[in-house]
Amino acid sequence: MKIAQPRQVPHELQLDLPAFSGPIDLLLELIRKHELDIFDIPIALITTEYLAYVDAMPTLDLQTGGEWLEMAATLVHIKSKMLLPPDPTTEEEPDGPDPREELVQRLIEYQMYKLMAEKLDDRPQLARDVFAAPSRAAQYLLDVGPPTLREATIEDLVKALQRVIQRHENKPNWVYEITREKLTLRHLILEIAALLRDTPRLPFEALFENTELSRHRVVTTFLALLEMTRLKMIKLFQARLTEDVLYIERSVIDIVEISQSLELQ
Amino acid sequence: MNLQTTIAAIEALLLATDGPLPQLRLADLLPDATPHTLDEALTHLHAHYAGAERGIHLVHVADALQFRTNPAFAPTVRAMYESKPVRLSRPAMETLAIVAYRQPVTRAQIEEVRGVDSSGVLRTLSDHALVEVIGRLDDLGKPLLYGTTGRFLEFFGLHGLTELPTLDESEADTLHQMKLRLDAEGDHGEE
Amino acid sequence: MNLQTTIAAIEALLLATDGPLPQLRLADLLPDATPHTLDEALTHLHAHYAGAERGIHLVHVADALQFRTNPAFAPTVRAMYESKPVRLSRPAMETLAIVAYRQPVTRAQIEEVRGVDSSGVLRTLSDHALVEVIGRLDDLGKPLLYGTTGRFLEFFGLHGLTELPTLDESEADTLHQMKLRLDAEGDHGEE
Repeated sequence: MKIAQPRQVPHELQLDLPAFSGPIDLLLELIRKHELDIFDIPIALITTEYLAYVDAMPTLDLQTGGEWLEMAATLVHIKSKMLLPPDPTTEEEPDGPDPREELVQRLIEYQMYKLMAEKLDDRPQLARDVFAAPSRAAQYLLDVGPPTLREATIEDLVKALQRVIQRHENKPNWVYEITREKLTLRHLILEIAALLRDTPRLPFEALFENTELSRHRVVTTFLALLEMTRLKMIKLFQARLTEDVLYIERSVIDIVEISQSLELQ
Repeated sequence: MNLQTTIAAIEALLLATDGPLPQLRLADLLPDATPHTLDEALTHLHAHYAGAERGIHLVHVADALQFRTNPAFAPTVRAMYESKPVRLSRPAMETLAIVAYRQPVTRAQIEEVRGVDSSGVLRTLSDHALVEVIGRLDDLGKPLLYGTTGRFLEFFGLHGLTELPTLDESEADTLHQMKLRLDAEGDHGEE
Repeated sequence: MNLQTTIAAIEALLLATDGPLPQLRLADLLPDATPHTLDEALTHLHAHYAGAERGIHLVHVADALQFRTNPAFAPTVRAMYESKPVRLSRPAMETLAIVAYRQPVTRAQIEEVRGVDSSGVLRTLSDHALVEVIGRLDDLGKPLLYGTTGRFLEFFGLHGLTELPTLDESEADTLHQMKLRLDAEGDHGEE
């Protein structure tokens, strides 16, 4: 099983930056290390050290380390502003706003939440420090049946699926090893098998209820039915009274299991 | 480890255990307690968690120990289970969605999609009779295949699985690709 | 229902419950106990399941009650589960703190404080049901607003958001001074 890496710090950087959760965190640490006054940060020193640190990162590109570079740019910008003599052509007063001010504000605010986070982390946490009795539901279910569920709609289910899908859309490393056509056939056989698991006999139309009807789907469904008939997994027949209804009947017990183990060439 | 601490430690273990806790395991988990202290602690606990005036009883199941509710309160406990509507958690809902749209599906396949261990949620879902084991995959280790139940249909007011809402094109496409990938892995064995 | 029986019944319910048991449910489930008896029973249980010499503690989380193991025995219980402690990563913890103390808060606001993209951590936190979308800001692009969940309270054993840890006096004082100074400098510039 794969555990997702926290995404905000790119994987490559994380190896080398275990201690810092971001550029602001690194700056705070540099300030602490040199016992600097946060209101009078020697910007040249900090910038040099920060850049050295960023430079030492094994792989840094704009994609993975954007924030680190952005902070570097900010520092360099502040440094250049402080080196420049006040521009006489502007209205700006000679003792205008300190270019470091915004940075200081961010550092202070971040520092505050960092402290809060530490305090929160000190509390006993469920499943880390304290444990509750595991669900004993199974013991009682025998007596009373499954617990009542609070109402959930089918939309909730779809939303849940959409969440999963959205997460997957960003996942780059998908492998396609098998042709689409072959899988579609297999997939449809499994779908039909799943339907037949609950209801041993289905009208043909049931296979298309609430699905997008496409030529490809219809054709593949027919192929699937033929394949399943050939393998004696299902029987096709028509009702005697209403002759226009085609029925599909399951002719094996473990239809899902059998379908799953199909080798389609 | 003194008697009082040993008693407390055993209490904690018995609360948190997932099933009857074998006495031998207890000794393993409390290496600092002497066999004598362990015996004394257990005697104390047996006397303490017993009788009509206690809601929790310490019972012996074969060579293992377990806290159980005092049978006298069974009706009250049953009432709690009967009436309390449980809300499915987000992870449970997501897992259920994967099972519904992708059945039959193995736990490994679910975990591949969700990226996290899903044994707990799957247990919850089968406790709620929303999913069940519907077979075994004919693959290495013969992993269990999960599918949805009749209660699932009932719960969501569906007449059949074909009534599951369809997704819009791009979603369906992503799902399809997920399936391709899972199927490909199913065919070639999972790591 | 007398006091002793009420105490025992609550014990049984708390052992069998599938999560924190809301106090209101307790009254429903024990209709024969007067409110006074219930109160007395709970006071007794709170005193009884507490302290270093007990392995089981009764805790109050978000208006509900739950038996939990005494934190002192965490290593022993973990050994039983053969599991490593589940730890929220530092970025997750920071993000969670920002959401908890500033809610409702948008992702952009969180990122402004943290200085890094926080979509991944936010997703992790909502996967763990610790934060959730609680609305949309009436602003350009209608960004989502995040807040903490009931599970968050449960996870940290908090009775309510008002119980969130606060900075101690010297910390708060230092930060306050820093802010004052910053404001002063912002107003008058530096010499």
